[in-house]
Amino acid sequence: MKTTTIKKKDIAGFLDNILTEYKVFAPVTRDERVVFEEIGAGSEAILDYQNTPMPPKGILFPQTERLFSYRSTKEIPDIVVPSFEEKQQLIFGIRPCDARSFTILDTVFDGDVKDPYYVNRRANTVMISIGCTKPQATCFCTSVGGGPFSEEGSDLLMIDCGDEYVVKVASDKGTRLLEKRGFEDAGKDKLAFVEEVIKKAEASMGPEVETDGLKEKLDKSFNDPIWMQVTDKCLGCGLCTYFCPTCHCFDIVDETVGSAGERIRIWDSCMFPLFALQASGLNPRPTVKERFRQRIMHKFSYMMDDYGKIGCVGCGRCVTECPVNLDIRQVLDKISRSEDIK
Amino acid sequence: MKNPYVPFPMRIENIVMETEDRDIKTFSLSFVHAEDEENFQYIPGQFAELSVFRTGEAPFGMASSPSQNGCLEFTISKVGVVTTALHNMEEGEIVGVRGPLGNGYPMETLRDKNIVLIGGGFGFSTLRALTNFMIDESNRAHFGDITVVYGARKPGQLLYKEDLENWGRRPDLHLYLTVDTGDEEWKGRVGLVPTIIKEVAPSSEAAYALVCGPPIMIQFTLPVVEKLGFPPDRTLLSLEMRMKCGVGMCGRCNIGSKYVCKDGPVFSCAQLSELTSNEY
Amino acid sequence: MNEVTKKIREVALKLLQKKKVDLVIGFEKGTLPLRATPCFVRREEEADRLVWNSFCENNLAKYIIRRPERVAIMAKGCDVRAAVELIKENQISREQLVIIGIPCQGMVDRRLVKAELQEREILEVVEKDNELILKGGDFKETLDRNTFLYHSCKTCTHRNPVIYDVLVGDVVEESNVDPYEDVKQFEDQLPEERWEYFSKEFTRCIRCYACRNACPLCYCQECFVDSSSPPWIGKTTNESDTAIFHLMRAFHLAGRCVECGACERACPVGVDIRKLHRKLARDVKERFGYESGVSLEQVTPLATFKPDDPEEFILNP
Amino acid sequence: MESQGWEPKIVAFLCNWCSYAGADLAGTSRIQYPANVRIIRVPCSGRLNPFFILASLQHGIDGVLVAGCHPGECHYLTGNYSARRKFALLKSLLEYAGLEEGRVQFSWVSASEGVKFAKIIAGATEKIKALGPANKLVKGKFEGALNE
Repeated sequence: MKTTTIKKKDIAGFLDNILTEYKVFAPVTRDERVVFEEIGAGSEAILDYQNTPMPPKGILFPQTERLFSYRSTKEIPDIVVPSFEEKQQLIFGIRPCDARSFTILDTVFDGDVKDPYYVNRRANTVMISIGCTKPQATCFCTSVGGGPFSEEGSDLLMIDCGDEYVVKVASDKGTRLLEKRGFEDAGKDKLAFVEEVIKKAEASMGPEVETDGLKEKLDKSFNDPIWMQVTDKCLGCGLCTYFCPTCHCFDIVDETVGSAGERIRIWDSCMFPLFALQASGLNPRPTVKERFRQRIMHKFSYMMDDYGKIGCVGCGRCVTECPVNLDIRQVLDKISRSEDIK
Repeated sequence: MKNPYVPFPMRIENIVMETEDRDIKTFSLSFVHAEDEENFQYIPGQFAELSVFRTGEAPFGMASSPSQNGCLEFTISKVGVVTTALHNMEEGEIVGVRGPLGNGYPMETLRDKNIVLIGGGFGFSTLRALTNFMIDESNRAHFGDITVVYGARKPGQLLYKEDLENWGRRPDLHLYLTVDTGDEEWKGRVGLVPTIIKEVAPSSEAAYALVCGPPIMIQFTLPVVEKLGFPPDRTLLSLEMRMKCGVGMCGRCNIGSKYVCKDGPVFSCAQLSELTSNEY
Repeated sequence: MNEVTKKIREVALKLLQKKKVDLVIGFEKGTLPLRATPCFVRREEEADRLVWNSFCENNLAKYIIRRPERVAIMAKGCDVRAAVELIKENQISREQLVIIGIPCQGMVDRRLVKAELQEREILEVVEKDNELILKGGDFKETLDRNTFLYHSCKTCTHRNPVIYDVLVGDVVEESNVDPYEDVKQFEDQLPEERWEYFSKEFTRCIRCYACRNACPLCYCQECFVDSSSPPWIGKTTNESDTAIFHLMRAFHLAGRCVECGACERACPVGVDIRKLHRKLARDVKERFGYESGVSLEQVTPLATFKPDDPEEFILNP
Repeated sequence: MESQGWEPKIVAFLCNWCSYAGADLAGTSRIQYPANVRIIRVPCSGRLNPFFILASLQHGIDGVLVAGCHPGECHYLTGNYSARRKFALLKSLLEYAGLEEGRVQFSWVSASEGVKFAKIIAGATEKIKALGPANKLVKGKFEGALNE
């Protein structure tokens, strides 16, 4: 199956049906904010939102995750690893940029060495994304290889066409999900109609960020004073990294209560002073300048070297949320266009 | 799927206080389960993450040679939270181990070559592992001349005194020990490592130089080594960085696009000069 | 261009021309509607980047901490109060600092405005007197700016800079609101209700430390939350650790917090941090007669004492 | 412990010069006071990092008592005066955040006040017993294996 349609009024019922088999995460409003949360009924999911302030990455890569627990009362601590046999889960209503972000996390966590916590959860997850008919001014997905209707990372992509969604099938998982529920192929007419919607949305995207030749420029910029200029106002908080759907750096800590302990993985941020600080006191990235540079270089140069991918999906969250409006698009543009960096 | 985060238990068999300032100890660990030993096939220069349960984990290079069976040795300087906890532990206690991690010294490349090992202070531990590996009966024939230059701040700060004595007696190993400041009993060389290398002037003919020590020593040693004719691709460094996962995921130990935990810790100067970053 | 912007540029240019300072820290136009962004002017020709509008929300005193060079800052009432505390705490000397004071009418809460427009995306904002004219793809809406000020601005009692070297703009009338009205109301709730309120607030915290890093008075070289020896608190989003982070940070700022609201503006998840800080500010005022950031002479309350300080809370069976 | 089942755990931070000596006097004078209290000696009430109090509550302590020399009698002259300002604010802040009044208490106990020390401990224990086990700020809601 390639395409099908679903009426907007049938979405709640569709989700209710899915809920019998899957744990479903969908955008809901909590304390006046839209967040991805597990829902109990299909009607809880909201469809007309722009994007959640927080990315859904925590569903597969939680901010705090127990790697294992142990008791140290016995001579040899008995290590208990949480079981991976989780229920199948489905993320509904994710934006294409966020769906795509998981393909970047895949390269990190599902490479030569596998991270079983992420990999197992990922294998059990189906993603239904909703294409962006109204991209925001802060979106720059098209500059980093994505697009408002990118199917990368999605199993199904829904496209808003008035009172119904045209659903593009993007994977076998997606096919199985639909066939099991008796959906039928919608034929070619719908596809032609969808092309129009897509074109219109893409045309409404703001100006592109210059990423052609950016990597080469970045590699040459390493010791350039431009990093001083662009980081003047950076506060050095971790907001941009925690709001980033592709940032994946983490720390591992032990937490204890009595004789029991847990080894916990938590999100960490390259923007924090202790991130690379060695026990000897040596810090290879001692100031905000080096740390900010690391963040940009990691996404736009090192990830290219290591995985052939840019580590950014252009969701614009860091742009919207930065407390001092330090706009990554502007930084990239400045470097791309700098004539001093040779 | 193997879980890369779960350590296996090892028992502390023996603890040797290495230095007079009592800040460096060598821990000898024995495997609790036979299968862990079978799975732990390592080469000199690799490292492992040691867990002190309830405190945390930290990476340490293996100071033992894979040719010694049945135990692993780690030389640990008391500098941080985990190392302090380790120093407070006693023989018989259990620690967790994850590894072996990292690339280790390129043993195939080093085969049949002359080897010059240059170590300073506490950074000597994996060079000691390599030395013991090379002089092992079954391996000695595979290496040419072995020259070891090792320095510490004071005589009392030299590690592995027993090994040093043994090596000194061997005709097939040139050992040069030096200290920054001597004392009444010290009869050996006095001087900084770079100076001593200049004096010793080991031949760079078919030779590799392996350098491991504090940043300041490395900084002044490299030009000397270069002058002696060692090209960048035959000068190897073992680097240190803050690490957590040890498998290239947690994102903190990179130098440019290379992860010290996964792609290193051993790099040639040629490799390092190609990296974008100089953050090490 | 408004008058204040024009004057600020003139002042900045003059300071740089006469080599009175090496750097002017101010605001420039942001990259998003409803935003201005901190701007660092080192060259004369860059003085024209400076602007003054209703979105100059950051506390620029953050950027003067331990600066080696001579620096001028564009300072609202709250920026000046922070600068006063920083001078007293020896984070910058008065001599190296030129304060370009700007009487402030309050800053517009970008989140409130966005919430008002719900999912309609604002693409452009024009300010006219007290009006905010918001334009989107298919709409134009006019709002009264004074309705959409930050809560910290609505409760501000020092809109005019308490000290300055140059004053730009006309002195504004100070509001005579009771700044602690909501704190008092909150105190009237039951302890359980108050606990529930804060627990819920802290649960949202993601520990990104934007609050701490935006705060002009949070300048410790190593913060207690970062310290690993001793590890004062856990680094996870565990409820207890997060609560202790906020309580301890508030306590560290007792008698120092200038109530500028920078923390709350920086917080991406809207934790009501100021409710803690302002409670302490009120206590400090009532118990020790101290108001932070208004005098260079008065000693910080927790660095001093009086033998007859009130001690009604001491158990004395 | 006793028949009622639950007994509160109380930590008392006592200044070395007065309050600890006061506790000592209560002991040597064989004055009875509840055994719920664990004493931690600090050089001066001014030494007390407010974090110690929060850490105690975090790790399952039901009540905290801090005692130092009477104002004007500090071994270091003014340590307790500075402490008094800190304590006033801390207590107020914690109660404002919803912690029960009485969970954290402060007092002055001199070296000669063994009886007063015993009375304070008895009073604090009674109060905390009435409040019940501490449930705010307590860490340890671990999942899985650790909940056993």
